[in-house]
Amino acid sequence: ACGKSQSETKTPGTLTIGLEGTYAPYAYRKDGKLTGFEVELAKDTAKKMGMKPKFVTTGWDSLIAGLNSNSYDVIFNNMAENSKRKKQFRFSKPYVYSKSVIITKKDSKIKNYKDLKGQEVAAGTGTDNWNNAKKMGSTPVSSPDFQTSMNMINQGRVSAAVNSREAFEYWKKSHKDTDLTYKTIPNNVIKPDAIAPMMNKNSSALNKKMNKALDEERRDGTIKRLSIKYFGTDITNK
Amino acid sequence: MLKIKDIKKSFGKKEVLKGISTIFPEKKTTVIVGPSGSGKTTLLRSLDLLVKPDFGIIEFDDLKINFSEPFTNKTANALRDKTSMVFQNWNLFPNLTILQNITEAPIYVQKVNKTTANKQAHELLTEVGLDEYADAYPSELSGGQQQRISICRALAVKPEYILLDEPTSALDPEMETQVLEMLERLSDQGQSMIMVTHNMQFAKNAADKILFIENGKADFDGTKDEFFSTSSPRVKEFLHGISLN
Amino acid sequence: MLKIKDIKKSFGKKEVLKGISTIFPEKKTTVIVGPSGSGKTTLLRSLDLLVKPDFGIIEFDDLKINFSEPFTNKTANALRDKTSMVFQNWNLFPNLTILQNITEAPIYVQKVNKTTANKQAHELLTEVGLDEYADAYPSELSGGQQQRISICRALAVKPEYILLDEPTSALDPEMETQVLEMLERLSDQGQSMIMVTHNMQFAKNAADKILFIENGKADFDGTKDEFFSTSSPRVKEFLHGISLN
Amino acid sequence: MWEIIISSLPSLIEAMLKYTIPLALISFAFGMIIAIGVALIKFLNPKINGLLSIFWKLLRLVANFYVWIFRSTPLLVQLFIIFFGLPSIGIKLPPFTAAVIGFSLNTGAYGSETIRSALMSVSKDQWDAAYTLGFSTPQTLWRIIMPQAFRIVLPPLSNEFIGLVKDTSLASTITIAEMFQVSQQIAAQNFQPLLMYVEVAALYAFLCTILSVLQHYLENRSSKFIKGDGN
Amino acid sequence: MWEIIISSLPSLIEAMLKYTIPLALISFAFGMIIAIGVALIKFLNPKINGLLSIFWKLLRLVANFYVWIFRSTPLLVQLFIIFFGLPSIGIKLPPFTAAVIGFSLNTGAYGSETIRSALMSVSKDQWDAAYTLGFSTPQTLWRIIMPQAFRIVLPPLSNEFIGLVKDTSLASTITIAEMFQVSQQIAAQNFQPLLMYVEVAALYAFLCTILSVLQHYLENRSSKFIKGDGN
Ligand SMILES: Nc1ncnc2c1ncn2[C@@H]1O[C@H](COP(=O)(O)OP(=O)(O)OP(=O)(O)O)[C@@H](O)[C@H]1O
Ligand SMILES: Nc1ncnc2c1ncn2[C@@H]1O[C@H](COP(=O)(O)OP(=O)(O)OP(=O)(O)O)[C@@H](O)[C@H]1O
Ligand SMILES: [Mg+2]
Ligand SMILES: [Mg+2]
Repeated sequence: ACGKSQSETKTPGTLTIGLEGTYAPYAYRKDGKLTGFEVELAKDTAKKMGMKPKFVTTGWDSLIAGLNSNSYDVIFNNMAENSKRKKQFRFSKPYVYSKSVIITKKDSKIKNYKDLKGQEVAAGTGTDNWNNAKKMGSTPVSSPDFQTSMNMINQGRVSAAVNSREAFEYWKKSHKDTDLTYKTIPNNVIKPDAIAPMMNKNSSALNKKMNKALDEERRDGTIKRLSIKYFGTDITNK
Repeated sequence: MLKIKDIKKSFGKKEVLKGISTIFPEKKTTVIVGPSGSGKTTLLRSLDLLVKPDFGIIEFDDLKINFSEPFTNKTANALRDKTSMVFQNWNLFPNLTILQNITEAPIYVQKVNKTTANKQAHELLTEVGLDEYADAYPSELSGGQQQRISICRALAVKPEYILLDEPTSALDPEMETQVLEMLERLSDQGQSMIMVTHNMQFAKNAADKILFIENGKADFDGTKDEFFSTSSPRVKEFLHGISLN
Repeated sequence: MLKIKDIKKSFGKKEVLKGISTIFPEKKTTVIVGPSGSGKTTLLRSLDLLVKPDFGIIEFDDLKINFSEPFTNKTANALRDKTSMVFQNWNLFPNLTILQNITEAPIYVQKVNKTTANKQAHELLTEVGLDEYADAYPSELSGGQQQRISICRALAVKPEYILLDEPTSALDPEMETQVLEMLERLSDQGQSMIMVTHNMQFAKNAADKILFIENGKADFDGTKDEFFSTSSPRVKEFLHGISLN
Repeated sequence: MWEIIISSLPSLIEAMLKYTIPLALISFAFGMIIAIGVALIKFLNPKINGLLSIFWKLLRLVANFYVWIFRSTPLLVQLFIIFFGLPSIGIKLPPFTAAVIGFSLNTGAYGSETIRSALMSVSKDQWDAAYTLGFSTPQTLWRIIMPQAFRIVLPPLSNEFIGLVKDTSLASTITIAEMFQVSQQIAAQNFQPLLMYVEVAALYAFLCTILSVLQHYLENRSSKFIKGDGN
Repeated sequence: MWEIIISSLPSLIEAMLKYTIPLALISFAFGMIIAIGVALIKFLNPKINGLLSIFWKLLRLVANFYVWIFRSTPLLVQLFIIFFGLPSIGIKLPPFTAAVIGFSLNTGAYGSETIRSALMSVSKDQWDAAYTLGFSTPQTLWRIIMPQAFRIVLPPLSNEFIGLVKDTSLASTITIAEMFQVSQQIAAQNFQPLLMYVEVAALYAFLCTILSVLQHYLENRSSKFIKGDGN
């Protein structure tokens, strides 16, 4: 954290973007190439900022450590704003609002979030889903990826999973005959998460430029287009 | 009485024993001599079934194994019980104390009760003057001492025949003397022994019978006196070859 | 001429050499004898600085090391160059061929050029009748052959003195004969030798001088004839002890 | 900084006592049973014929395959397949059981090679000496060969155990909240992953060091019969 | 199923060739240099005095500490600290460099113990034989002891190399898209994590098996001088 100028990026003229790349439809690998909603969005944002995009993929566990050590300039990884994170990091303007839902079997006894109390729920270690599951009184059980969470429900290892509705909808497209469904969580229990690029506190100049680019993308419909392309609906607003 | 008939053994394509027949008299000492590689060790090990001959017969009183026919494990074990081997490098069990080395087989194989086994072991140790080492480990003893212990170990299972394969060749001369003296004593006491050795002095002192093996065949088989006075040119040559010693 | 004066050496609290002085005559064979543990090996190894004495002087012509004073590595190496050891277990280098075993030191220590070194090695090998094994590895040779090679290896560095520590005690009698014959030949050719041995026959045949060590002291130091006819009771007892051999 | 470290310590130690240590101990115990079995299958050459000998050959084939597969694939994948994969063929294991099975099989594969080579390194002469006294093969193995092999096998097996302790961190992938996962959970809260990693590393180092000390103690005890030079 | 496997193969193989193999090879090379150095520091007992001997003692202390710390903490944590932790003291390394440093240091720590014990297992007599011929200590080491130690050290070091190949999967935590991470990314799209894991396991097994074959070849070559019984 001893850069020369605050707006300086890791490599001048390049926007280095950190993400996991293991979370469809946000970011994943297809035909050998990294793609997904956040990948395309980050590319476009970089272009609008007049920079070259460069992606760095890393595990969830080290995503934040990588930001601390300036391994990349910004994280586009379905990173939800929350007060704790805001204290340590700087968020740009949100690009989507992600709705957490409770994924269960169709015949599950869990009808709404209240039934979650005391249940075991699959979620990634230390993710928002993890925190949300806790908030609703359930015991989170760590799961390495989305598909595994689904398997865990199917195998009866957990009674539910907390995850983003979009991820589930996307997954359902390739699992049409699934036995799984989701239940929404009222907004007053878990607010829709504002998903935004996250960067270091001292990157205020970079943030300014990024916000400008994000505003532009909102105006010219890029975000909306990508949202529909990857999520099937427009989730760019609250 | 231990007898063998036409024992043959090959390792791979190499025929090491080419049909050896002889008798090992009871309460007597038979010495096997011959040049290096002639098959002495192989023959001796055959008697204890550490090597399984391809052909031939081993007979002990009414026990009999014919190697060209199948035989039961029980027969094999019964035969093996009659003999016990003393090795060139003594091969004590390094993980056991001297006492345990001697009592292990009586206790766990012959099911002698522990007190009796210990008592007998101490007697053997006292006889060879090493009772003070009962609780030591083999590595704490000299080679000569270890070899004497290994003879005690072999005696402890009360075999009819003690087989010895160059028991002193890995010892220095003073140690060798100790061990040879012990063996001569045993021989005098009427213990049946079969011993491979290059030590002609010992053969002269203690042997009753000598078997000279050359190239897998018994070239001479007779008493000690016959052996040292034989006119066989090969035996003469052999005796000359090791005379420097 | 190699001389030692008042050589002392302790291992821990045990004084193994208690002040030994003698002269090792040039072009002669000195045989060191004595009971086991008397310090023979330690004395021999001192001459080659494999053991560093605590006290005393080693002199070779005008080279001189006084162990109670500091001395340079250069002096030590110069002295070490004068001698070369042949070990009881030959200790050939298993990773090198026979030829390489012999040429390694001439080439890499004495910087002899490779062709010359090879030529000389082949000459040595031919002399001991083992030239056909030049490209074999030590493990492919018998003990007696390996010991002969190890003598060639020691000779290859052209030392003034060859030191031998019971060079035949790990060999069986026929192998022993081969090696002893080779050593007698060397002795006849006037190679200076110092040899620890229990083989009295060899001492009788080849020794010029005999040093009898007992308990870290030189109890006898004189010619072979004096030795075998001495009236010293201890020497007589010793000679008797190994007579069985 | 110290505050963070101290406040996180109880949860980490709880996870260590509840999962890390039991997982390592239980898996190692089972792993050794497997390792000895497999080592013996590969080491022994029983004099049997007919159907029995075909059976033995088959057993050896299976043993070879098992060792090969477990040594040449990542442990993480092994755990994953046991936990998430086996249910698809109807075998559903609780996480702890799955972890124990995975770690045991992995340790067993590595350990069997270590044990086999230790058995081979005991001189053939010891077998001869025992046979000539009338010992049976199992008796010789148990009373003579194994005690000697034990001394040889102790250092490498201890290293394997220390490795296992560290590898238990992989149990987090199959939903077990062992020490390492707990440190990640805490890091996700306080955004100090580095600090948490250092802390958990210190705990692992602590555990491993205790084990090393134990190892030395055992080595000294087990080599009591090698007093002189050995020979 | 086969379609998924085949379509994902090119990316996996690319990751293997680009990261997994180079990482393993380079790290092992450096690791061996470190291992030999550290092994010699712990093995040799040079006859020096005064300041030099204090320096040597210090060096040995450092070596011991290094081996201890790297053997008793998880590799993952080591990588993490090197990549994410060192920048806080001003040392910022590119991911590949950091990975190479981490893997090399780890391999070096384990390898040094293996090499040291191999050096110790060469008989003291070989030193005597060399000294009596006038070889210096470095010459003896290089021409006589090391070639013999090599034969002993080959199997355990090969195992360590195979282990390293599998451990490169941890490089994903420090932003390197090696084979294992790529498989996870593909799994995110096709929702077949199990299948992808099996596929990547097969690739590791393939690599490791090739290495084992190589190991046997090397072992046979290097033991050519042990033809008879050895003695
Ligand atoms: N297990 C074995 N495998 C292959 N060949 C063997 C085996 N045991 C012995 N031989 C060979 O059989 C021959 C006879 O060996 P044996 O040990 O019986 O000779 P020996 O008369 O005891 O010789 P020595 O006096 O040197 O001990 C030798 O050529 C030897 O190489
Ligand atoms: N490196 C050593 N450390 C401790 N003690 C030693 C060492 N080398 C020799 N000794 C002891 O010194 C004494 C003399 O040993 P040395 O090997 O010189 O005897 P030796 O006369 O050669 O005996 P042998 O005829 O049995 O070979 C012995 O008591 C021996 O135990
Ligand atoms: Mg023999
Ligand atoms: Mg000696």
